[in-house]
Amino acid sequence: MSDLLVMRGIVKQFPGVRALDGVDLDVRAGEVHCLLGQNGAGKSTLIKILAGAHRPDEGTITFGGEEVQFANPIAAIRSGIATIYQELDLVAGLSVAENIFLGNERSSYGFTRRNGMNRAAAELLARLGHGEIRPTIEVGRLSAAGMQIVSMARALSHDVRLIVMDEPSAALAHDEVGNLFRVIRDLTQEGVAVVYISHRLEEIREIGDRVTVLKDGRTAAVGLPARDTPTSRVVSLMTGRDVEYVFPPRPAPGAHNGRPDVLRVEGLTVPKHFADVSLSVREGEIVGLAGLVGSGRSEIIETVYGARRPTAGKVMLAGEVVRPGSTSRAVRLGMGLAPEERKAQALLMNESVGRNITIAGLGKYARLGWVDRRAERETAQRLVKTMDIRPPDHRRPVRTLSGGNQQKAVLARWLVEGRRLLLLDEPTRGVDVGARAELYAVIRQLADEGVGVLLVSSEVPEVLGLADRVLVLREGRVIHESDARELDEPRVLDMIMEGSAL
Amino acid sequence: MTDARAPHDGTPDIRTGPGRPQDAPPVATRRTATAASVLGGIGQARHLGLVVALALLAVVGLVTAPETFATSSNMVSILALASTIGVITVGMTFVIIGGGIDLSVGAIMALASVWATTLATQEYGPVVMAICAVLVGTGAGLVNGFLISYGRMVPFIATLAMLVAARGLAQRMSDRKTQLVGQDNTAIVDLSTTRLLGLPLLVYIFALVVAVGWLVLNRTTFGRRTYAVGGNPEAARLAGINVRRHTLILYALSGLCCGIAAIIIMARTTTGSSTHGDLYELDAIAAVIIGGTLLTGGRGTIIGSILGLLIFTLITNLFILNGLNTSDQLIAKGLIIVIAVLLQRRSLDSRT
Amino acid sequence: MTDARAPHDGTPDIRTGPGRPQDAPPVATRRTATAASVLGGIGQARHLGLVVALALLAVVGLVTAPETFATSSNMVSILALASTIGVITVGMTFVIIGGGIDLSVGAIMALASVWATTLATQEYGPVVMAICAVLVGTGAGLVNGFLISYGRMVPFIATLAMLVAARGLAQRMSDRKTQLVGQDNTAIVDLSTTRLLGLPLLVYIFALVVAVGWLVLNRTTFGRRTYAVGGNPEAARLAGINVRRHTLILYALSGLCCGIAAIIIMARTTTGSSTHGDLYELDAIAAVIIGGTLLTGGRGTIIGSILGLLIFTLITNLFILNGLNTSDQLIAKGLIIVIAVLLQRRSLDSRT
Amino acid sequence: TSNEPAAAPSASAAPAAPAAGTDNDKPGTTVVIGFSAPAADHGWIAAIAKNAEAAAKQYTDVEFKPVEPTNDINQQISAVESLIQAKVGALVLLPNDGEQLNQVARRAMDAGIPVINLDRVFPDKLSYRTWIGGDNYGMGVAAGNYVGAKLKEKGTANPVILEIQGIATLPLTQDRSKGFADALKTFGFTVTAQQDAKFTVESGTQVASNLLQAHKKIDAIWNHDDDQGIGVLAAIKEAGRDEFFMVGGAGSANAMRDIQAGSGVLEATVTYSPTMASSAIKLARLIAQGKGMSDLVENQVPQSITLASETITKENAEKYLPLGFES
Ligand SMILES: Nc1ncnc2c1ncn2[C@@H]1O[C@H](COP(=O)(O)OP(=O)(O)OP(=O)(O)O)[C@@H](O)[C@H]1O
Ligand SMILES: Nc1ncnc2c1ncn2[C@@H]1O[C@H](COP(=O)(O)OP(=O)(O)OP(=O)(O)O)[C@@H](O)[C@H]1O
Ligand SMILES: [Mg+2]
Ligand SMILES: [Mg+2]
Repeated sequence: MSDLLVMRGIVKQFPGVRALDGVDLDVRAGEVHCLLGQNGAGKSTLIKILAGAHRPDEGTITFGGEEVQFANPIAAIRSGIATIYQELDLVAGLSVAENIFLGNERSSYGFTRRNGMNRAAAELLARLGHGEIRPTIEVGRLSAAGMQIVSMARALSHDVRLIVMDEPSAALAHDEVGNLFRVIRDLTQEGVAVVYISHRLEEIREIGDRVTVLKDGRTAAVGLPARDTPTSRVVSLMTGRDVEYVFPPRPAPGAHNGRPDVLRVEGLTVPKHFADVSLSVREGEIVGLAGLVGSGRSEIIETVYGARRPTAGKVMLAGEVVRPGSTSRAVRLGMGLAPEERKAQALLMNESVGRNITIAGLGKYARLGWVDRRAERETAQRLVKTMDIRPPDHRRPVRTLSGGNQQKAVLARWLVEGRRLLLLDEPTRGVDVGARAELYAVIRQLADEGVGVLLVSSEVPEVLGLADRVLVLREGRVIHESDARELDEPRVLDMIMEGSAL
Repeated sequence: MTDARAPHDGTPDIRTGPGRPQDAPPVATRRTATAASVLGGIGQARHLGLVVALALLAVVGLVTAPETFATSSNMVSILALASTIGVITVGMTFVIIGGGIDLSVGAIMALASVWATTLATQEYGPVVMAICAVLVGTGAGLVNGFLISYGRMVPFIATLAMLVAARGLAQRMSDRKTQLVGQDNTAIVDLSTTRLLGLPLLVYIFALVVAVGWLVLNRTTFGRRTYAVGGNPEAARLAGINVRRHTLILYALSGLCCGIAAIIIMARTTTGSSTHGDLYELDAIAAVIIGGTLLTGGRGTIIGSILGLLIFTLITNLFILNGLNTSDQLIAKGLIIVIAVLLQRRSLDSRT
Repeated sequence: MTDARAPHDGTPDIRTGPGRPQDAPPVATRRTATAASVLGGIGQARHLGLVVALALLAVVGLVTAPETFATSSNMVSILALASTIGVITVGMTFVIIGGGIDLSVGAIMALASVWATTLATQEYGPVVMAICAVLVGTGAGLVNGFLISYGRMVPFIATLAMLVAARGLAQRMSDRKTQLVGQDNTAIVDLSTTRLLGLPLLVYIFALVVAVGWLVLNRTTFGRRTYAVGGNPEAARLAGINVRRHTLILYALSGLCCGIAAIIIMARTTTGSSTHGDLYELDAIAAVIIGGTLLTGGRGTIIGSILGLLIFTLITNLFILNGLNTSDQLIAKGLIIVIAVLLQRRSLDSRT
Repeated sequence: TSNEPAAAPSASAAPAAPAAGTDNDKPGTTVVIGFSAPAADHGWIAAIAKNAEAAAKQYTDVEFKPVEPTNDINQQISAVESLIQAKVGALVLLPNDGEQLNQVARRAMDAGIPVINLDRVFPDKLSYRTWIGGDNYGMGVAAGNYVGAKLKEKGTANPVILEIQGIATLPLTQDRSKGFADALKTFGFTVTAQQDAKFTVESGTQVASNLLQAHKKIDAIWNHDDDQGIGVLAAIKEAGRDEFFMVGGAGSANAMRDIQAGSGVLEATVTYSPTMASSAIKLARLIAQGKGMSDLVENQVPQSITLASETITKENAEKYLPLGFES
């Protein structure tokens, strides 16, 4: 079988960074080709070149047997390559159908054929298993998962031979991922090739056919069989060392008994999101919240943080009642929140990595409002190193960082002294395997220093492996609470989905 | 700059970002207003606040000036007054939804009116005068568009430069005189004096521009893409839209509207003058924004802009009917704007 | 609305989104530029275009008006002219970096000048007059801030309402008359007539405001948070910044600057009047934006704004010295703005 | 050059330039005359600027140095400062606001530069050498007298009299209104409604069309300014109203032609002639050269000259037409 896509010697130089340095990629028709690599390895850059969004400095692309040069995205789309980008690229003010067909509208004499488009959009969405999303609804009103599905529908709306997906599962929960895989299988059946990027290796094993590994802008391995290559080998190809997907050791069960509560939440309710949630986090303890997308985990921690107002219930930090409604008070009391959507909720895109890190604790480097810039700079430098942010330069604009490295900058923000409680919402979203292990170690170390951690993650193994205690949520209510060691993944999934384990 | 940037400390919803209404339910949603928004009708909920504000003003009119306010001639007069800025507002709505701003509208209108009323142009009769106005407007708009899309200038600065230069050019051409529409070209003035079904012709021009603008914005690919270009230019580019060309056309469109407005102002004042349209840019932008269009682009409606404009026009009308002096007019106008906006906010909030 | 929204079809950088100038200079150079920006020196690269434009204008001045341009008294006159809007521009820079806009600056200045020159106020002497001006300005700014941060009004509309209302109030208070600074209060006027080292005192006030503004913006937590609030208000809020209170303070600050500007204008004109500061808002915003501040917030410098303002002032001065007629002045001004901006773009581009 | 005989006034020169011919017009020492006025965004002020320039051009011994006209007082101050620095021989100043520019004018006088104050007067007599200007109060009186007499004649009781002002915040507007009201009072009438229209055609149209709605029956309108009057007349025509008569102000050629034709509601206008600018330049030259006005006995130019406001009606329009400015 001849290759559908052949990329050879692709070089892309960004000012100051050689993002790609001679990358090769071969993709066959009808296969799921996985692209792996650490954060900043150049995966997104490579597929943007393929999509015509970037122009390569060197290298050739052969698609369907012909050498091609995509001057712009439309050229790539016309040749049959559709792309789902890592950062969502939808227009909030347009309807679902309009987004799906943006740039490719069905029209007669310039007038859009809205009925035709809505019908076609409904079909596409149904094919993706989301017939409940109405094509006429404004995209801005959808959740992140909904938007991801619209992005997918958009890729499918073209007559394509190759679909590129850049971390499509990052915003999806377990059941959604299953759905996604079903669609991918359907596509490959029809002979469409899929390039799939993800940091979740178990997904690769489940859906992938072959794997290409990138490291520091070079191809580290080509065409490895996805199912048979041992994880350790993939990881060492990616990182250049042997990192195991391990969690740091945690204290013995009951080690936290008797330590004072950092956080006590009683009967907290936000209508339509969650009701009557009570929980506590002790000093030095990591408490995990498991649940489906939409089970209200994010809302809970945001409410604890004071970013939302509850209609009932109270939040106590170290015995003191926290008055709701002010995030600045929460920060002063020693809380920290790493929110779910880094771009919308956390990052100051215009600013440097360093300033992004220090913004929350600015008061720490200031006297009477006067910033001590040396202290600030030193902290930034230290945290960039601790979190292994690459490139390790705190003056770099945060927007030039790869997705995973941006995520690390968000977490670094709260690694300053004086935190008593950290609220982490999907802290490893988009972070590569190697970095994850380090991140887990950092979180555990914070806990060992006495910080309480409330952790939300859609990856059940992560919750089970990192947390001391786990709360399972369904439809806004806590349905189970136990020591993490007493649970395993199937059981948690069972509870999440059915509630039968109760 | 906009609603989206209005801080919302302590509001219950953490996720409310630009364009995200509070408490959007996961994946699917239950908002019914959305479907309506696609229809874009006057009666829809998003314009409720504006309609209420208009109604309140009308009530005030009925109470304070019972004999004069509700007369048909007063209504006609309000519409005729609104029609100049109205036409400009349509173009401005496009530009602002497309993520830009046009400060030069008043100046372009003045230039077009002056050019169309030069003796040389007037020789060719009213049709050529009208065409001239439209061409001058469109041409100036194209220059704006080029500077912004291909010269990559900030719209605020590029159109400010155009404002200054167009007024200067208008003054040069007219030698700072007010140029009367000649005896042979009264067809232009007839637009204002001739009535059809009780309405001056220029009101029909206004209505036509609004209707066409609405159709283009809501029913054509060009219109829909304007939202994309303004709301997320990067996404628009990745979707294969030629963002630069689109932007260019948006400014040309705004210029075209200024040209049409120039015809109307010539009809109403029987003159072309470099002083026409002073500060129209502020009025038009204010109308657009009060009508719910985001200054950051990507969202907005023509109906909203027109309602916003009618509120402004009605306020002035009421003041004069009641013989308020200018100072009091200004104070009252400031208060009314605040109240109208707070009203609209309230009506939006209570839709939850 | 801004650079960021200018379309960039075909530019190679996919990550350019709102708030990112698409000519984002390459990382390496940017690094040094960033370091320099911390220094905020006039000579730094990001302001190079502005400095070049200023230098070119100076050369034009030297060539066209050799005897008059380079005199120290002409320089003093330029600085004195710049100081009124200059002070306002400092406040405006804060507001715009913080993601807002303030259209009411000129009107607030007028109101403050009128309030400070009422007979009742004048009885208490010059110090009370100055305090009165500052308090009125700050108060009006607070009202703006409240409407925007707690009333969640769009800044454009809230400050437009303030513009209208403050002018109305100023007219009422002054009965539309020009109010002279009384014989007993010439201390105010002395700010303009007394010189220290050859410069009128009001130039020192201007310099002081700029210096303090620069320090606050670059060296204090308040300034740093202003960038965060403007760049991503939601992220700022989640990082523990009280975005509402911060926004409130920003507008109060702008109002405060208007109050100080009122003192300067009283000194220069020896009067308080409701007509003072007409259209200052446009001049101030234009200066800020030409100085490189994004209208969408989150980016900008005080030095840039002041350089932008000096360019405008210098243009006017050159015109005066050369006795151009108005129309030509306007045309030339439009062209110069375009050229200055394109120059600046070029200087940014070529820094690669 | 300067020793050539004075050029005869060209045909295109200011309409008001009276025939040269006195000794005073013989070239003397060269005088640089600085000139500053508000922005020429209005027919009357444009005529002022043009008349000044035209008058200056008549003299080979005058170097005319106008500065950027502006409506911003702050800029006008700087402009005048630059003229003082340039050490001009005389300054002709039409301030945006006499009170606000007073200080700078005073500085010019202190620096030995004679200031010829045009129209809007400085409050401080030490700030100018000579004032020449129109009579705003008198203009209001003239309009009031015409309106009053006409209505008396018709026997209208409780007439509806409207007044459309120019820029409301200018002292000259307030003077005009006061004169108008005072004159009407002598007939036992008052102004029914008053609005201001910014001196532009367009706002003239807007204000008038609203006023016409507010008053279903009108007896007389006084519009302060013939330039904005074009707009007012357009609005009247649009509304199809003609039950009243209108009096204009300033005396534009256009208005005079309308009056002459007698076809519309405009029956009269009261003058406020921009020819004063031509005279101001002449006075500036004389003062700088130390000459007097040769028709007067005095050796020096008088301290103040007030133009009379004349009433132009159908009968005398012919005579005034050459003095009317093209708006
Ligand atoms: N526009 C840009 N300007 C400068 N540097 C860039 C730009 N875009 C990407 N880079 C750099 O190129 C390198 C590759 O980034 P890329 O986004 O391709 O990584 P990735 O493999 O997708 O990582 P992740 O898994 O974190 O998404 C990174 O070092 C990044 O900082
Ligand atoms: N106001 C909102 N507007 C848009 N989307 C929202 C809003 N609130 C929640 N969502 C989206 O709805 C989904 C479910 O939200 P919620 O926070 O309740 O679930 P969760 O259990 O935290 O799930 P996850 O862990 O995936 O965030 C998320 O994908 C979130 O992005
Ligand atoms: Mg990536
Ligand atoms: Mg969540």
